[in-house]
Amino acid sequence: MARIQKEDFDAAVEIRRLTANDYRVGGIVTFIGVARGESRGEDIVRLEFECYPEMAEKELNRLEEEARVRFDILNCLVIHRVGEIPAGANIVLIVVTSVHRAQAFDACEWLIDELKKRVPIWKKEYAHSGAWWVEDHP
Amino acid sequence: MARIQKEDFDAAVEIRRLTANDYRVGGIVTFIGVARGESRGEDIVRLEFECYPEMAEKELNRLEEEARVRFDILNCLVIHRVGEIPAGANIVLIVVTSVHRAQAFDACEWLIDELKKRVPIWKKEYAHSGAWWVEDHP
Amino acid sequence: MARLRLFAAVREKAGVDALDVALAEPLPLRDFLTLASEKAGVALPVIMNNSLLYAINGNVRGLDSPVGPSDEVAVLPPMSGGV
Amino acid sequence: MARLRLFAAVREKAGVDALDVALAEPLPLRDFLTLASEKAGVALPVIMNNSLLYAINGNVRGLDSPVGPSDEVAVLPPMSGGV
Repeated sequence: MARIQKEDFDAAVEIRRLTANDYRVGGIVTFIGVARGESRGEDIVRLEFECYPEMAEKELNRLEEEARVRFDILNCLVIHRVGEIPAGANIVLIVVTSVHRAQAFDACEWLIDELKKRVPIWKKEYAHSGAWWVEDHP
Repeated sequence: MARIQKEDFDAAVEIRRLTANDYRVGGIVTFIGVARGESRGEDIVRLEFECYPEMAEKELNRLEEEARVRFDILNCLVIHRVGEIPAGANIVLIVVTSVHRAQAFDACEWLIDELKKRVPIWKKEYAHSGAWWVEDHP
Repeated sequence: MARLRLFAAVREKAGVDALDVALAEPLPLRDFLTLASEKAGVALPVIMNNSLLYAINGNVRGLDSPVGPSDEVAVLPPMSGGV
Repeated sequence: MARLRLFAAVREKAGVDALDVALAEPLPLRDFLTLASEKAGVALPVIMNNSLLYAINGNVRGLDSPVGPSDEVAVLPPMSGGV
């Protein structure tokens, strides 16, 4: 069940929740996106994430479902933060569990790639010299 | 700095340690290997990992160094537990940090693949019907 | 009332985040955007250009899709979540 | 003294985990293993077969490599760490 939230997440807690009592799990692949303190050669002080809430949460849940169908995984979870995020803080967490590891790696990378393309969330970078919305997909 | 240890690890603590004060970090990819409760159609009660300690720690450190050279990553860490590990418990933790995510995924998957081939650690599975050393590379 | 919602860079350029538009009957999205831009006093290219996507009731749709009198239209600049 | 160390399945089959072998001079690993198997009363195929790797002082080496009087030889069954 995907979540969009202002608060930070605790990766260890989410991993425990996703794997609890599932003795089939052999591998857990996690991706954490972190607010970089540098962009385009400038120091970034903070980021701001804006989303289209109704659609973003729906799209994240669709992505989870699609990943469960496309890959041989046991479960997956996506959490994306919105609002102000200082440099160095967490932005996004993706956790994928599987019996064997290769499919978990593939699914986790697919999830973050698709999230960037399909989920209506936007990033604004605040530097000392000004602020701008990011419109490319690095 | 790779570690071999009996104790469990806390992924969140290790991630924090590896990323602390490095504002270049944009992506963190983590792999956690967990003791599966099932193997060859039998319930597995616990695992036992034996290693050649002097060589295993040296090989793990070599793997970390090689990953830093082969991939465009910022840092990486491997922790492998030895001794008795009950079903459902953690076995191995790999954390890779990078500016951009693709290289972190590649390095993390490479590290676990190479670890299985090159690091002198052996797994014994304990089922109700008996116990056996595992000699294949799933 | 049909509703137009704007986000991120487009929201800032337009100076408005939502606008209600009364529709007597369904209109193609293209025409709905023209009508809305006039009503909001926003230059049409701000809300209709090649870099934008559109959603009707949360589903991405093309400019020929119909907008009904109680639909929600969202203008989506290039997405940049994730990292 | 040169030292032989056995691990995992091989250790259990041989019933011994380490053995000291006095060497007057360097021997090829192949001959060292033959000598050690006799000394330990372990059938040679238990410690020398195609599925095994060998390390001399922690580095993987072939059967023709020399073993010196104070080297450590390790017999490595197929590795299975990681998951």
